[in-house]
Order: sequence, then C-alpha cells, then structure tokens
Amino acid sequence: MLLEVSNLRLYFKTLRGDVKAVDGVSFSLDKGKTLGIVGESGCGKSSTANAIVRNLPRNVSRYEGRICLEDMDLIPLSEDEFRSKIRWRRISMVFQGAMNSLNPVLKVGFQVAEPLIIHKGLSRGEALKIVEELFRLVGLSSEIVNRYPHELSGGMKQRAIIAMALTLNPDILILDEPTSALDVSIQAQIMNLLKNLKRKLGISMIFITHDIALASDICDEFGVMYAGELVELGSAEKILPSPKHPYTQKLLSSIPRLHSDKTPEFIPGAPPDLVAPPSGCRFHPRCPYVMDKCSRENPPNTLVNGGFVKCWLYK
Amino acid sequence: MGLGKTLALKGLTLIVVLISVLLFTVLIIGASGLSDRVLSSIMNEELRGIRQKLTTQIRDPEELNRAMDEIKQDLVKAYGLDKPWYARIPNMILRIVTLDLGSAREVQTFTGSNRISDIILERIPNTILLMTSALIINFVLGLVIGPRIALRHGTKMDKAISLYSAISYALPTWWLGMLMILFFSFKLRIFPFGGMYSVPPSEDTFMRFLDLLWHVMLPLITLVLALSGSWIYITRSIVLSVAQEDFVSVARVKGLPEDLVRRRYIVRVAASPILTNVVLGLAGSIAGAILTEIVFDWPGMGTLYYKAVMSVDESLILALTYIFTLIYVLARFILEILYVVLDPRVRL
Amino acid sequence: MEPILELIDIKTYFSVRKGLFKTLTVKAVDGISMTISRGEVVAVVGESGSGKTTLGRTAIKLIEPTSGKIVFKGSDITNIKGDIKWIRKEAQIIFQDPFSSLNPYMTIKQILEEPLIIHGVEDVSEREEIILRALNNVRLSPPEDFILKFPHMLSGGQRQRVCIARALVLNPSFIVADEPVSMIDASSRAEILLLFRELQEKYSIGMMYITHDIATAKYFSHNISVMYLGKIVEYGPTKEVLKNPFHPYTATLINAIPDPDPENRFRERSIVPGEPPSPINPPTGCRFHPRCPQIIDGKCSLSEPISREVDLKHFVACHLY
Amino acid sequence: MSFIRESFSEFWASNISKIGILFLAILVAVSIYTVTTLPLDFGVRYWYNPVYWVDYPKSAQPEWINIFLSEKLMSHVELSISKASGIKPYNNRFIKYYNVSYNHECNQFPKFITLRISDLLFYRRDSPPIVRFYVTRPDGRTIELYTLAIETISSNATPPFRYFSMEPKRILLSGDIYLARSLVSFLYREFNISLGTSGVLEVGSEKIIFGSIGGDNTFTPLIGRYVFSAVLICSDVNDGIGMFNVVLGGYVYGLMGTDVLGRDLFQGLLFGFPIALIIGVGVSLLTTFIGAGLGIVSGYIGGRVDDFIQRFADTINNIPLLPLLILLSFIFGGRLWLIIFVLVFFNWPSLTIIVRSMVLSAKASQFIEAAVAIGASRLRIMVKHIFPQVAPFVFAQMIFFTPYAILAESALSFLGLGDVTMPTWGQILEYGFKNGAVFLGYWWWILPPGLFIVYSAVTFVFIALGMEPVVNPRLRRWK
Repeated sequence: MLLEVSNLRLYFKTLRGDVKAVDGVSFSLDKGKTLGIVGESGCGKSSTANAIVRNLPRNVSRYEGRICLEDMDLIPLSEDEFRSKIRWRRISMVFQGAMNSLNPVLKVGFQVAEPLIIHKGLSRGEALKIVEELFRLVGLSSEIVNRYPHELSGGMKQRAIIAMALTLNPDILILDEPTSALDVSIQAQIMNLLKNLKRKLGISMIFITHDIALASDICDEFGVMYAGELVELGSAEKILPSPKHPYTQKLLSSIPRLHSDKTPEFIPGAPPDLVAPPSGCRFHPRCPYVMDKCSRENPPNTLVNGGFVKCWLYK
Repeated sequence: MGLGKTLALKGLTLIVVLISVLLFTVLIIGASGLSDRVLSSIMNEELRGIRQKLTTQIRDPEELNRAMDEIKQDLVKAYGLDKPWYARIPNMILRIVTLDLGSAREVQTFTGSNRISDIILERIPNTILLMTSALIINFVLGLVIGPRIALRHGTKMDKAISLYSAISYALPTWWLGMLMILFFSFKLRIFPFGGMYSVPPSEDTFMRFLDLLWHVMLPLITLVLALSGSWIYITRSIVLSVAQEDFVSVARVKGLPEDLVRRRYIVRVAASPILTNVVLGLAGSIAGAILTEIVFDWPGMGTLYYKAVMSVDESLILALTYIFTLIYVLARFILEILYVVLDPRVRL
Repeated sequence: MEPILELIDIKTYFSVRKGLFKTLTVKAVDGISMTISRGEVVAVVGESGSGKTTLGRTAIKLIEPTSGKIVFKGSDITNIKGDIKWIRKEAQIIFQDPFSSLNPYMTIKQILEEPLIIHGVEDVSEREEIILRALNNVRLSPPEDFILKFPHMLSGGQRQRVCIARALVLNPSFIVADEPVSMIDASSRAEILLLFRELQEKYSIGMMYITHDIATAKYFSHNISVMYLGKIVEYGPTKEVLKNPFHPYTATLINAIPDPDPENRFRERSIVPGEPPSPINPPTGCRFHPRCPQIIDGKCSLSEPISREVDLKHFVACHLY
Repeated sequence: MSFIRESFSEFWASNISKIGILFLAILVAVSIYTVTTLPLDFGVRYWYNPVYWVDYPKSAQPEWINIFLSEKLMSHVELSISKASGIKPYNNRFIKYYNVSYNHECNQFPKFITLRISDLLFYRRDSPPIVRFYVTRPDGRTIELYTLAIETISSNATPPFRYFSMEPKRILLSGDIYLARSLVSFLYREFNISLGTSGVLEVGSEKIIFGSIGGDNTFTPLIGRYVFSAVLICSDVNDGIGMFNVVLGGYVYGLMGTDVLGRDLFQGLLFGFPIALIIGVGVSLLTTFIGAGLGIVSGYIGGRVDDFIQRFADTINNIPLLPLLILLSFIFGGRLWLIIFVLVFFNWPSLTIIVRSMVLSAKASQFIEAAVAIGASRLRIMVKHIFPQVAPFVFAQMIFFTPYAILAESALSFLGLGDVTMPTWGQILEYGFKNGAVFLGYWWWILPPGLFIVYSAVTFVFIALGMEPVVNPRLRRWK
C-alpha cells in the first residue's frame, strides 16, 4: 500500500458557515496503479487533491484525518518537513488551470528544472539537461526549454507541466482535470502520453475529472465523490460495467456514447450546498431509489463486489 | 513586428503628446488674452522709463510725443504685439523644442543670470535632493512592507498599515509640513524654519553639507510620512493580486521554500507594475512637490514654477512645462523599454 | 423541405492589426456552402480555430461575411444593413457559456422580457404569459419560482435553460446553438440535449448545432458537417458519417471520444499528431495534410481536394476518394 | 435587488465603512447647519470685509485654552446698552446716562478699548447733543475718556436728525490723544504723578485705565467692577443713543480663535464644510459621469470615436497634471465653478481609459452578444447591459476620487488660486501661512483647517476602503 487516506476532512470558513468540501474521505492507492476520482463539479474532488498536497487557502477551519504515505502520516508533519520531504519528491501535482500554472516571467525550462535545483542541489546546467530529457519523454522538443510560457500552445504547456511534475521521480502524481481546457485531439494526445508514462515509469496516479469516459482511459480504480463524500470505490472492471451506487449509475448513464444507441439519462436537480448538505445520505434528494431511512441516517460503507458502496440499498 | 518598430511607434506617440502639451499651454495663455496683457504691460513699463529719460533731453512736448510714438512702434514690433497672439506661437514652440529656453523676467540664479537654462540647472539638483530621495525612501519602504502585509492580509498589522495608508492619502503633505515646522521648528526649535542653508552660509564645505542635511531633514521626513502610506498600499495591492495566481500555489506545491516563492513568483511578477509607479513617480518628482517646496521655502523646481505662474513669465512657464513634460515622456519611453526587459509577455 | 437558411460560398476574414502598417488576414471561414431546412438540425463539428463559431455568427449576421451569399427564408440578407430586426426575431443564437451569457444584473424575468420589449410586445400581461410559457417549456417549473431570481442563483444547467427560453420567446424559425452543453456538467448535458431535441421538433425549428464533441451531435442532428481550418471536409447524414467516416480527420474526432470501458486503458488511442495550424497562414493543398496519417505524397500538399459525393448525400473533400 | 443588498451587507461588515458613514453623516449635518445659519454671501459680506472684524481681537487664541492654563487669559468682552439707564434735567437741558458695567477678574490688561455708539438721534437743529464718556473704576475713581460733539445742522433737513445709523461711530481709545491728556491730569490729580502725554502713550492708555499704580510707577491690573458710561447732554427729551457698546480686546476668543484680521475662525471654518462637500462631490460626480460615459462610448462603439477619445485621454493622461492645473487655475480660476471645471477637465481621462478597458472585456461577454442577437439597439446595450457591469467600479472610483478633489481644491486655495468670494480651509491656511502663523506659533490658525481637510477626505477614503471588497470580488467574504 503506497498511499492510504482515511477519514480526511477539509472545511473552509465562510460568512455563511463552514463549507464541508471534503468530509470523511478514505481510500488507498497501490504502487503503479491509477485511481480516478470522479463526480460533478463542486463535489470536493479538487479539494481532496489539495488536501493531500496540503495546498490550503487561508480560510481553512478544519483539516484532519490520516494521510499515510508508506506508513508515514503526513498530517502531523511540520510545514517545513512536508515541504522538503514530501512535496514534489514523493507527491507532485498537475493543476487544473494549466494556462495559469506557469510563471509568465520565467523561462519554461527553468521552471521545470527548479525542483531539481532546489531539492537535489543540481546546478542549473545539469538540471536543464535532465529537463531536456524529460521534455523528450513528454513529446516536447528541447528548444522549448528556452521559451516563455506565453509562447507555448495549451497542449505544449500541459506537456511541460507534466514534465515538471515528473522531475523528481515522485511516487504519486496527482492530475486535477489535466485536459479539460484542451481540444479533443490534443486531449487524446495527452491521455496517450499519460498512459505511456504510467507504463514506462510505473508511477502511481490520482486522476481527477468529471468525465468518467476520459478517466476510463487510464484509471484502474474509481472513487466516485458526491457532496464531499466518497460514495463508491472499486476497480474499473467492476464499476464501469456494473455500478452499484445510484449516483454512479446515473453518472455513467448520462454520458453520450458514440458506440451505443442508448439515450443518455440525466440526474435531475443540482449538487447540494456544502455548507448545509442534506441529512442522512447526501444523495437522497436526487436519488430514484430513495427510502425513508435515507434522509435520516448516513449509510455506512458496505463491501459489495470487491469495492465499497455507501448506500442503504446494499446494507 | 520588431521590437525597434514598437519602440519607435511609442516614441512617436510620446513626441505628439509633448508637442500637444506645449501647444495647449501656449493656446491657453494666448487665447485667454493673458499673453497680450502681460506683454503690453511690460512694454508700457519700459516706455515709461524711456519717457522719463527723454524728458530731460527733449523739452518740446510735441516733439517728445512724436519721439515716443516712434519708440513705441519699434517696441510693439519687438515684442510681437503688432501681430495677433497666435502668430507668435510657431516661433515660440520651435525655440523651446530646440531647447533655446530664453530668459526669465524676474527670477535669477544665485549668480545673477536670468537665462532660463541656467536657472533650471541650478534648481534641478535641489529638487532631486529633496523629492527624489524622498521618493526612493518611500519606494523602499513600500517594497519592504507592502509584500509582507500583503501575504498576511487580514491580520492586525495589515489593518493598521492600511489604516495608516488611508489616512496618509487624505493628508495634504503641505499641511503636514506646516505642522512639522510648527512643532519641530517653532516649539522644539530643533530644525530650521525652511530654506536650504543657514544665512549666512558657512564657508567650510563640510559644515555646509551638514547644514544642508539639517535643512533637508524636516521636509524629507514630511514627504516620507505623508506619502509612504500610498506606496505601501499600492505595493500591497499589486502583490496581493499576484499572490492569488495559480502559479504561486504551483510553486508552493513544488516544494519551493516560502521566501523563494515570494521573491521569484510574487515580487518578480509584480515588479513591472511596481516599477511603473516608481519611474513615473521619479519623473513626476522633478516637477517637485510645488506646495511642499513653498512651505519649506525650498528653492526647487516647484517654487520656480509657482513664481513663474504668479508673475506670468510666459517663457519661464513654457520652458518649465516643456521640461516637466519632456522628462515625463522620456520616463514613459524608458518604461516601455523596461517592460520588455522585465516582462517577456511584452516582447512581440 | 423548404430551406430556411442557405449559405453560398461564405468567406469571413478578419484582419488583425500587427503594428502600424501590417495587417494579417485570418481566414476564419473560407468558402462554405450549406443549406438548412425547416425542422432540420445540422451539426457543425470541429476543434477550436476551425471557424465553426464564426460560421454560426455569420449565418445570422452577427458578423458580416467578407464574401458569399446568405439567403434566409428566401430573401438575400447578405447586404442588408439597416432593417435586420426581423432577422433578429426569426433567427436566434444560444451560446456556449451559460455563466456569461446572462446579464448578472438582470432578473430572469427581465432577461426574458427584453426581446419582447425590443420587438414590440407592449402588453405587460401578454409578456408575462409568454415568459411563463417559455419557462414551462424549458422545464423551469414552477416558473414563478424563477422569474425573480438572478442568474447567479441558478446552476449551469438551469441557466442554459434560461438561455433556451430567451431564444424561444420570439418564436424563431432558426437557431444557432454554439456548443450549448460544453460548459455544463456531464451529468446534466443529456438533459439539455434532450430538451433541445424536444423543442426543436415541437416548433419545427431549423438549427445549426455547433460542437467539438461529436458524440453529442449524434443525439439530435440529422446531418453533420466536419470543419477543419475554415473548410468543410466532410458532410453527410449523421448516422452515416459516424458509422463510416471517410475523412481521416473525422475519424480522429470520433476516436478521441472514448466510451467508458475498462479495456480502454490497455490500448493506445489512435490520434493525429501535432496541433491545428494557425488560420492566418493555413497549409497549402489539403489543409489537414501536415497531420494526416494517410497523406499521399506529392498530392495532398499541392492541390486542394474538392468536395465529392462519395456515398449517397455523403460528401468528403479528400484526395483519398 | 438582491446583489445590492448583498453588496451592502458586505460593505457594512467592516468597521471602517461604519466609521466612514458616521463621518459622512456628521459632515453633511454640519454643512446643512452652516448653510441654514450663515448667509450664502457670507464670504463677500463678512469674511472678506475687514470693517466687519475691526472690533474683534486680532490673533486671539480659542477661549477654551484657558482650561489648560493656570494664568487665565483675558476673554474678549463686548458690552452694550440700548436704553438710557437714567435721565436728569440740567440747565434747560437733559442728561441721559448709558451705563454698562464689567467685572474684570483676570490679571491682564485689555488689548485695546473701543467705544461705539450707533443711531444718535436728536431734534434741535441749533442745539445738537454732546456725548461724554467716562469710566468708573473699582477704586471709585472716574476717568473722562472722550467727548463727542455734534455739529449744528445748517442744512434745511427736517428733524429728527439721525447720526451713525448706517455705520456706528467708533472711538478707538488706545492711542487716542484726547484720552492721553485726560489721563495725564487723572494721574496728577489722583496719584500726584506727572507723566506727559507721550509718557502716557508709551505706557498705554489701557494700562492706566485698568491699572493700579505700584510703588515704582508700574501698573498692575486692578481687579473689580468697572462702569463705563456714555453721558448724553441734550436739549430735547427725545434725543438719545440707539446703542452704546464698549469693546475690551481680549487674548482669547470664541471656539476657534481669530486670525490676524480679527476674523472669527469658527465661522470661516464652518463655512468650509459645505464648500468642501460641494467641491468633493461635485468634481467627483462630474468627473466620473464624463469619464465613465466616454469610456463606455469609446469602448463599445469603437472605431474612430474610440481613437479620438483615446488619443485625447492619452495626451492628458501623459502629462504631469499639477503644474497645468496651477496654470489653468491661475488663468481661469478665482470662482468655485471654474475650479470645479478645471479639476474635472484634467481628471476624467484616467477613468475613461480604465472604464474603456473594462467595457472591452464586458463587450466580449456573451450576454452582450446575446443582446445584439435579440436585436437590442446600441444605446440600449450601453445603458442596460454595459453600464451595470462597470457601475460598481465607477461608483467606487467616484467615492475614491472625492478626497482627491477636496485635497486638490485646498492645494489650489493654498496657492492663492481659490474662489475669492468664499472662505475655504485652504484659503484660511494660505492666509495663515502668508502671515507667518507657522513662525509665530499660531497653532489655532493652522491646525483646525488642515484637520478638517483631513477629516473630510478621510471620510470618503474610509467609505471607499469599505467598498473595496464589494468591488473587488477577490476580496469578498461571501461566495
């Protein structure tokens, strides 16, 4: 077990009250595997990622749980320890806004090389040499090293950012919607690249997206998030063909498919406000199988089909 | 488009600005009739003097009048009053643009020259000594304190400094200057009331220097007290907006030490807007803080301009307007070049 | 069926000023002809920079074409300048971004009322009635709950439904839908698409459905045209094109959209390399040739392929055919 | 409108906004009070009319300063009586007494003494009245101060004859030679001291009148009750004095003291409130109106209109403003509305440039395109769709610009370029500075006007600061 997250909570303070962005999330990640975290926007996917790399805004009101990286609990680590031991060396991340992830006044190559210089103490020249290699790996020509971010297209920036995430050979790479701003053909290119990296480097990934079809390209396991909670967790082989949780079922059937003639369905209503989520099962107001119990009690995680489902239907 | 072309284009725009400002000034002084009025009053003054001299030589009143009429016609021509005010403009602007600034009517240099270029050259160092050093102090204060409070925004320290900035924005520097004189010069008697040197100035160069320092202290403190608030606040807001960009979080997650993140990812990116303020501030400071200079009786460009306006010395007003604008325009041009150096996005 | 919109060799160029003297021409739409009939939905599929959005805007004269002819409801509207109000009533557009396409300072009622005011529906109760009916139509019910809300109080899907309602209050005969679901959460996309199809059929509206996601086009377009760099490379009945894409580019677009399948991760997706070139300086010959996996040496880079009817009503512009 | 309510609650959440609003309320209240109590032509009629201030003490400190002093300073005193306190027949004539009394309690001499009578009325053309003035001191001694004789009337005007009705007769006792002679005899008679008139003038009449003499011929203030009387000797019983005043110049006056001309600074400073408010609000209102209007037109219409507006704005924005502002105020200034005009003229461009860029980005919003698509006219789009986008920013700019306008006007006033018909704080400071108030330590002349400038400016800065999170969504607390 490479990474084990249990009972992770991350709340933000606002004028209206605490936003329970991540509320008791548990999952684990094996070496070389990719976990997809999927769900609608505003369900806490990105916050989960940010909680793992401890990229927190100032208004955090609650940050607790266990994040164990090979038996080391990360939460009690001091800011400085976490920075020098974990960040980028063990866990690196590709952020959602690829367009804004690069400093506009520094050359791309230098930004990618920076972790090597800081963490490994390499000279700029040595670091840049490694960067050129990495660029080749992600399909960028080595001359890009000397370019500024604004001179790159969106796809090239995304490749550079992926290269940047790989500089220190991290154990875990977190990808937060890495392709959402890209065109479909470029998106396919990036997915192929990620697949290659996974195979070649054996790196573990957490892939965050709202698009299950896209996630199926790379993920071995799926965690489905709804309203700050993980409602279903299981392998791709189990979840994609036969989802258990009503939310997962709905999510899967809402995807317009090219190769089948089934009319897509939709989930009526909108995800709840995370300041005051519904009582009991948070999905109950939108659930087609809602029962009395659902609005009263929060369902426990039930072992079904080799994975966990958080639903009263399976209890 | 090449870099040279961009800059040439900017330069051209700024030259147009320069000429328009001069034209605007001349038009205002001319069209309001001020120019004609002042010129004729100067001429009449001169005529009166001549008449007094002539009365001792020419007894016959009729002959005197005839002689006076002739002299008057000559003078009218010499002053250009025979033509309408706008006919004088092209010449005037051409002279100014070629830096032939002419001579002032009343103001003189310490050594008695009334050539405007001499006067300006004498005054500029005085203004630089006061205004520019104040600006640099304020800039440094802004750069040291601004980012610090920006990254701790919402804290008590941030609130206190913001409050100080707000009040200092509402504080007229010249009034603060008067209070400073009232307190430190009148009440405590530890600083002089104004001026640059004691009268009579000391013979010894070192003592003169100390004397100068003693004199510059109070206006300098005033300028720093009154203006540092806005500098800190401006730096704070620029830094605050950069600090919220995504690439700053990326840098943190990359595991860069906090001070490096601050230096390389925040201040470095915030540099060009901050620099804009500094360079424009520097350029503006040449015009002097007119009111502060008056309050402290500081013989700089500000008091010079004030005197020029009050005595309607057209050539001096024009020359100073030209110099102020020229420096400002040059600063803008330098900024364009600096942007290119600092911000790769500007490079086309 | 009677054609509602005919585009004949439409070209829309933009000039981009670079510096003082140099202007560059962006050939966003470069010679496109298309006919859309009443009740017909034509999907225009392409990536960003393909000119599909410009085409949609040009079709309803939000952008003036550089050359070509636009015939709307039988009259040539290409050069009309002043009296275009009737076109604005008959032809509507729905935008991609439901967040920025509603004025945040207006209530839903004000937003829906505006077109009615502009087009002279003076009776207040009549306007109210139309608005309530439109809201019911887009399933924002009960409508009374929504009319006094501001856009920011609604979810993305709800906002897009308001946009649809706004387009419908004037009873248009033609609608351009510019990526109407691309910014909506996957879970509510289907809802909007189904609503679209229902309303389009109910009112027999001609529609140009612009999208980069060929999968959504499948659900309610009759015909599909695939655009690449300002040109249509393939056109035909939707089912036909999806089943049997002729143009290599169309095949790429289809391949880029996976179905959720656990087997996906064990196979490479077939992709085209590189990125779309800039429409300022498009490649010679076939514009797709630098990225084309099936390039014919000495042909594709030199001569521009002409659109041919390869199958029944299925056109393709490619040297392979 | 819910966003207005939300914005307001966001605004109201910070203390600084509350303070700002409180300050503004005070500012407005004082201005309204001033406008309703002081005449609108206060400037010309009183402030710039030196005659009006003749009997006020010059450069007097505020009265409340005595609270902090162990040795109290003499307050300014003006005594008056309008009805005769007694009447007596005397040799076919009448004597009317007009007595006013004053209790002198402080250990100082008055700065000056002035007698004033107004509205002298008499009926006998051939026998006009005579007025004699006396003072009776606490020690019972009486000094004759002055005699006023009225000439006989030779014209054929009809009685009653009225003197000093338009302007009172003012008798300045300090330095008066008649009084000096009277004091010479007084000193000799009562104390057996011989002092010539020049000697008396040297000591000062006030000191002799208000002094008790010490051993070595020094005068110390005599504490106690003084009675000043005007004695009217007249031939007709109806003759009389309308008003008799005695002014004893003090060292402290009123709430705010006086300036070198004796002007009551309190009144001048009070009048500064409405002017600051008018300048601040007027200039910022006009500037934002023009600036935002042109910015919207420039940004939305584009093309040549845009080019023209932007060139113009660029030019003005590219020059150091203060010098030109001074020049223009010198040439055109002197009146409030001209100063407002000059300030507006030079300041709209910066707003236009910013608003234009905001409009350009708002123009790219799809709801603008949507409005075009439903056939909305340009005007409708600008008013209904674009303006609301920039409105919060423009409103905040307007508030933020107000202190600038107040400060700019006071700076121009300080340079002597203010409105010549009404007192402003800047002008009061200018006059103080020119008259050496700073070098003489007249703090009460320098401190309050500046404090009021800061007060009114800070009011708007606080409100603007409170609005910052409303306008800049990045700083918002609610999402």
